[in-house]
Amino acid sequence: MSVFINKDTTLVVQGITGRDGSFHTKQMIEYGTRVVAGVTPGKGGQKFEGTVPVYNTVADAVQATGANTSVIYVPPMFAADAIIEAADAGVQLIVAITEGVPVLDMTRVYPYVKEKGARLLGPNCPGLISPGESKVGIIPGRICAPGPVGVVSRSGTLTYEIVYQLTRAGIGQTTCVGIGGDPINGTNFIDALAAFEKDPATKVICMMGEIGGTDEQEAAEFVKQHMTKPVVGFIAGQTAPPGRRMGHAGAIISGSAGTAAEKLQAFRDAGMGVAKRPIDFVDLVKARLH
Amino acid sequence: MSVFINKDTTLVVQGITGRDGSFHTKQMIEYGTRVVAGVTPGKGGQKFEGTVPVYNTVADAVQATGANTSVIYVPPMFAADAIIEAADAGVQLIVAITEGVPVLDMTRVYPYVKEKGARLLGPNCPGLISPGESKVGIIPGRICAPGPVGVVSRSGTLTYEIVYQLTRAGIGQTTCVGIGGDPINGTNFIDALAAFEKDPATKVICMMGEIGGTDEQEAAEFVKQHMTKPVVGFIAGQTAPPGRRMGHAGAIISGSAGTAAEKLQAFRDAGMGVAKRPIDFVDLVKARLH
Amino acid sequence: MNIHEYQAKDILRAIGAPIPPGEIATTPDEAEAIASRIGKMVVVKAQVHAGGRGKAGGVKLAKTPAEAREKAQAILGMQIKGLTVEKVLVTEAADIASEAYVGIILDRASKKPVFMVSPAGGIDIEEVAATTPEKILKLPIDTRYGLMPFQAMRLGFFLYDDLAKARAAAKIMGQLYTAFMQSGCSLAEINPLVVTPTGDVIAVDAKMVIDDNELDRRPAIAALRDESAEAPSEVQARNANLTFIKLDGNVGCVVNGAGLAMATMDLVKYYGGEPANFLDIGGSSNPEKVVNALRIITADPRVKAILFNIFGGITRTDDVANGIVTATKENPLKVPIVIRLTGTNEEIAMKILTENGFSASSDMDEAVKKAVALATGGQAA
Amino acid sequence: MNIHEYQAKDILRAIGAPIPPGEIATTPDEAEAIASRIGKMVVVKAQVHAGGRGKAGGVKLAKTPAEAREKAQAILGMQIKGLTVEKVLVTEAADIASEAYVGIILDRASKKPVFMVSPAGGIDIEEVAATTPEKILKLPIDTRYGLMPFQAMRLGFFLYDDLAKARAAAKIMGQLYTAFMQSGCSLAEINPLVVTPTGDVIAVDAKMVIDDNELDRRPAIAALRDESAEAPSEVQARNANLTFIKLDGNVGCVVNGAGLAMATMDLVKYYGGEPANFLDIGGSSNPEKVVNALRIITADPRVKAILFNIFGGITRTDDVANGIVTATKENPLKVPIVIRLTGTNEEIAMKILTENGFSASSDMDEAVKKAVALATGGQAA
Repeated sequence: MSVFINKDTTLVVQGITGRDGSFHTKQMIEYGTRVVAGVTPGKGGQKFEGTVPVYNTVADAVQATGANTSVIYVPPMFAADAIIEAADAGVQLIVAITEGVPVLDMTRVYPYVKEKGARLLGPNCPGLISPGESKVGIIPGRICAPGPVGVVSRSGTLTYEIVYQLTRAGIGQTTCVGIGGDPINGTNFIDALAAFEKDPATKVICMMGEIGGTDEQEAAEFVKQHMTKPVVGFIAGQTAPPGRRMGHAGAIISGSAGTAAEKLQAFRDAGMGVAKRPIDFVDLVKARLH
Repeated sequence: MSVFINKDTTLVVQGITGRDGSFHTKQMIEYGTRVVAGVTPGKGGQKFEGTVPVYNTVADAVQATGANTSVIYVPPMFAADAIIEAADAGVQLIVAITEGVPVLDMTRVYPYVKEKGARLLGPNCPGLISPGESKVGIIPGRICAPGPVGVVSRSGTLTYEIVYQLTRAGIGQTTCVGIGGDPINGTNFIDALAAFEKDPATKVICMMGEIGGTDEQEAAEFVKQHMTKPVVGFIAGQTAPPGRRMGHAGAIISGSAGTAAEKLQAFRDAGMGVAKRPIDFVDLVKARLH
Repeated sequence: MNIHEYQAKDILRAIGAPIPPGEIATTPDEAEAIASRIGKMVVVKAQVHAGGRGKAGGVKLAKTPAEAREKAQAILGMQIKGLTVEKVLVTEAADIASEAYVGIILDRASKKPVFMVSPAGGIDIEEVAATTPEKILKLPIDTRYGLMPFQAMRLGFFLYDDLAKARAAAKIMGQLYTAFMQSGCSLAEINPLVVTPTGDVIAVDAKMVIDDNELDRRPAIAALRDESAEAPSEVQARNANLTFIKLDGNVGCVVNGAGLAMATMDLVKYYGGEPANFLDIGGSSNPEKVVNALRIITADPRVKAILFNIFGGITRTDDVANGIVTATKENPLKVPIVIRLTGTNEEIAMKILTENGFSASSDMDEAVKKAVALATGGQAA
Repeated sequence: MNIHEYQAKDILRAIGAPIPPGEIATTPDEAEAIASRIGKMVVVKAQVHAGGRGKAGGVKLAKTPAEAREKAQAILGMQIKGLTVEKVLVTEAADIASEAYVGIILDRASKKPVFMVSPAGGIDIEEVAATTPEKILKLPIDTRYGLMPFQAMRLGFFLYDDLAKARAAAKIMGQLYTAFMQSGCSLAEINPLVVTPTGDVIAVDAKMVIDDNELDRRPAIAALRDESAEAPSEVQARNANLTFIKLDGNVGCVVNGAGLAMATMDLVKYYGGEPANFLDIGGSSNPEKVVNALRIITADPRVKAILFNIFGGITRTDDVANGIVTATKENPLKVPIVIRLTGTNEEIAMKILTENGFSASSDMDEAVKKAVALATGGQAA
């Protein structure tokens, strides 16, 4: 079992013939993801790698193949349009990998996707993987293994690090979800936690947050109120100075809001396990799996 | 009993100090409507007719008085903003009397009101009246009487004519609803029919349509599928030539669509009574009240 | 409000849409001069608010400036569907490899502007819709978002497989949408959208209908109104804030409210008469409106009886009564009048009318029957 | 990206916002000339990307052009929060009857731009928010609709009871919103918004922060960047497509990914060290990026050890290894380096490093511990 994607996920890749799109499409196919279509305007009728049909529009792709999920590798200035195009075509899950999407674009995209009843993951996210079933995005498949742990994170490589350490310690995952670090994104911690809570195969959840904003505090409150399964949390950026943006648009401490200390306290108040270092996840998860 | 408005309706009048607004506010108060607030920017703090407090914004008015309904008498170029302001302030029913609202404005207003979960009646409508309980808009109170008939109409004075003839014949009304004749309006026949179907006091429904569009055909289909109560229908514009706009933006026959003959046939197919003349409503309703 | 082809093209050209050069002429001399300036084969096109100009002989090719003069001479002054041609557009003739249809209409059902495009262009789109609906793509536009790039491309690809042509068409879709929104249209069309033998995509004909409610806030668009292209009685009515439509019968109708006006016409027909017009004096009447209404109706020699049907709500029936008295004093009526009044200030109205020698009833059916009888040769009771 | 007060004012002025006249000076002579042109009392204001300019002595009144020269002389070249003042704005001094605050910030929680206005202006709005939150109105704006007239009026009435002033303020709200959207802002402020003794409403100070992601499609805004107002190492990093923030420690960190970079810094601290910087080489690495990263880090004399932590996903670890080899050949390192690599092409990377005399581990904790030990006086293992 898993959340958001599984063996039945049928994927359309927007920007399939681009540099990133083609590279990761190959990786996804290799991993076993059912990539049923690609979209590149003007290349409709061609086949990607001789197998995946390419269409001019997402509407054409969905109509022809029934794809239920889309992954987006288009340049940042076109990403908002691509997300809306996917939602408009009736895709249920839209995974936007693209980094650098203007935040104001997202103020229009978010309500559009919501009105259409679709789920957006990202933008500026590594995507997600349900080990052994499907991978949508760029998370390296070889660092994952099937198992009972749900992972949700705002970071990319930090997620890899922790998943890698879990896998090395023999702890597999139901699904690893990278929600992305942008200020406005489609899926937040609570959405993922709620999905893991419902997934019978998930026994423990690992959640990696960052400084900035209040998403982690709200997630902790959600854990306290609604989660029966144990959650272990981590916050990156304990040493970050206030007022400076640490790479992600979201990772900024303004005033007293969004500090690591505040977030960790919220985790403790919610009865969550707290990992001080990435490696601590291993023991904390092990203790909760029994 | 009644639909949409009743004794508990508390009303804010947008444009209360204008020519139409002040005239009809007096009429509504005289009829017994609970007019709790008015809005005119810059006149906040004043009292209309020494009794109704005036506010600068609808938000202020609703916060201070808890008004649950708004009626709009502002000039056409400001009507869209006024409707959105009312929806934004949390008003549940918005009655827009204003005639001449640009249709493109309504393409933005309609989804806004819908997202807020409010009901809009109009624009370009006479409003509604639940005889003996409340009147919101401009329907003359003296032509109505309480009773078992629900009335819904696209026209203003035609509604008065038919209600007047019903009342003269001793047939009273639960609620008379003027949905307005504009191409994009907030409440359609089906919305009103569904409300009358649910209202236990309504025994028979009178529905006055016009040429143009397909709303009457869809309403007839709804009657066929979902209504247990008898409905009597009328279509104005049987003598209107195709392709010319008969006053209302909506009352235009284009191609073969929207003719009176087509609509009357839909009524007959739905098992509805058909009034050939306004006066025919009297006998048709009487027959269905027994 | 309808605007002319050349006006719609000016609006689109200002937004950057590719439109062959052309100018307007009101005389054959001007047409010749324009054709000389263009220096290529031209088309001379009648500018009237009517469809089917081509079939009526209002659109002609001209190879030389002299020929342009000759064609303009033939077209100017010609009648098309009852309208006199006062202006012609002289425009470069396009070479045509293929023709498509692009239109936007404000749609009641979806409550949105809807793009309609079809690779079967140059002909009547309603016919395409009826016979080969699969050749039309209908795409509703959420005006909160506007026409989004992916939608424009989807429309473009529906017309052309080729990326460059699809992109060019998508750009024109954006320009047409901008024109539609900026001008407050209820309809905007490019028909045909043409691909030239060299692969350019250009707009060869354009049409726009403006929502009358938009005119107050768009003075530049309102100024495009060409009253010479409309029936004089309707111009007069509009200037008097009346809604008036000329019909063929002999019972002149003056009513308040469009629905009641139509119902009154229907009742005239029901009782064996024929309405001479649709006339709505609107909600907030004043005596002056009634005077104007009577002036317009009595100008029609076919009118044999006049029927007033007024249900006073906002409309004060005493205003209407005063209007009738004033108008008939100025211009005594040559045909009988039947007055039905009820509602606001009904007693005052009745008194005014009685004192001035008019009778009035409060029953609609009775009044209509009487008016029909009078028009068909009976006598006033 | 931060822009200067004068640049923000230029943007607002172009939209029509009422802003007192002013010009920029880089020398005392220019300041005197501008003050002469203005011909009234002026304010000389340091243009640096730092708050608290007034407290730091960077804002001064001048009654005469000579005095303006004198104040400019004092302010130009002054250091404010580590930044040298290169420019001053010389602007007409406004008479102030009252001060209000108007701002728009892009808000994570509501996923919308949020207007914040307060009649308690001229001071730190965060303090107002903390102590008297009832004096702030927060109004989220749905960008699909834009700032609607009723919202602008509501904001205006929150500041002023008087209709004329509320209308004037509402107009300025609209202008600020337009500037915010057109410039791709994440923040735009007018503080203070001033009512003059004659009742005019004017913008006396303005601030805008641009979303870096907007710059690619807004070249005119991107051109407003003033590199002289930023730390040189950060300018250098940005030009190399690296995200770099200078800190106070001695362990230089080179990491891929912002989250992992922060976690690495945290781990340095956990093991008793202090990170010298945040540095994210980003997703799609190439050797050149690594060369630039090492150049920036080694320029800091406080750095005593360098720590690479690379988790190869999109990033190819062999690219990173090649970058290390190239960079250290060009500029041999004066401090020890600890390399942690894992993921994509790990084996190739390890081979490259070993062949060039470097060692590397694949364990993060081990690498961090070693780097901390080296920085605090230990030896490379």
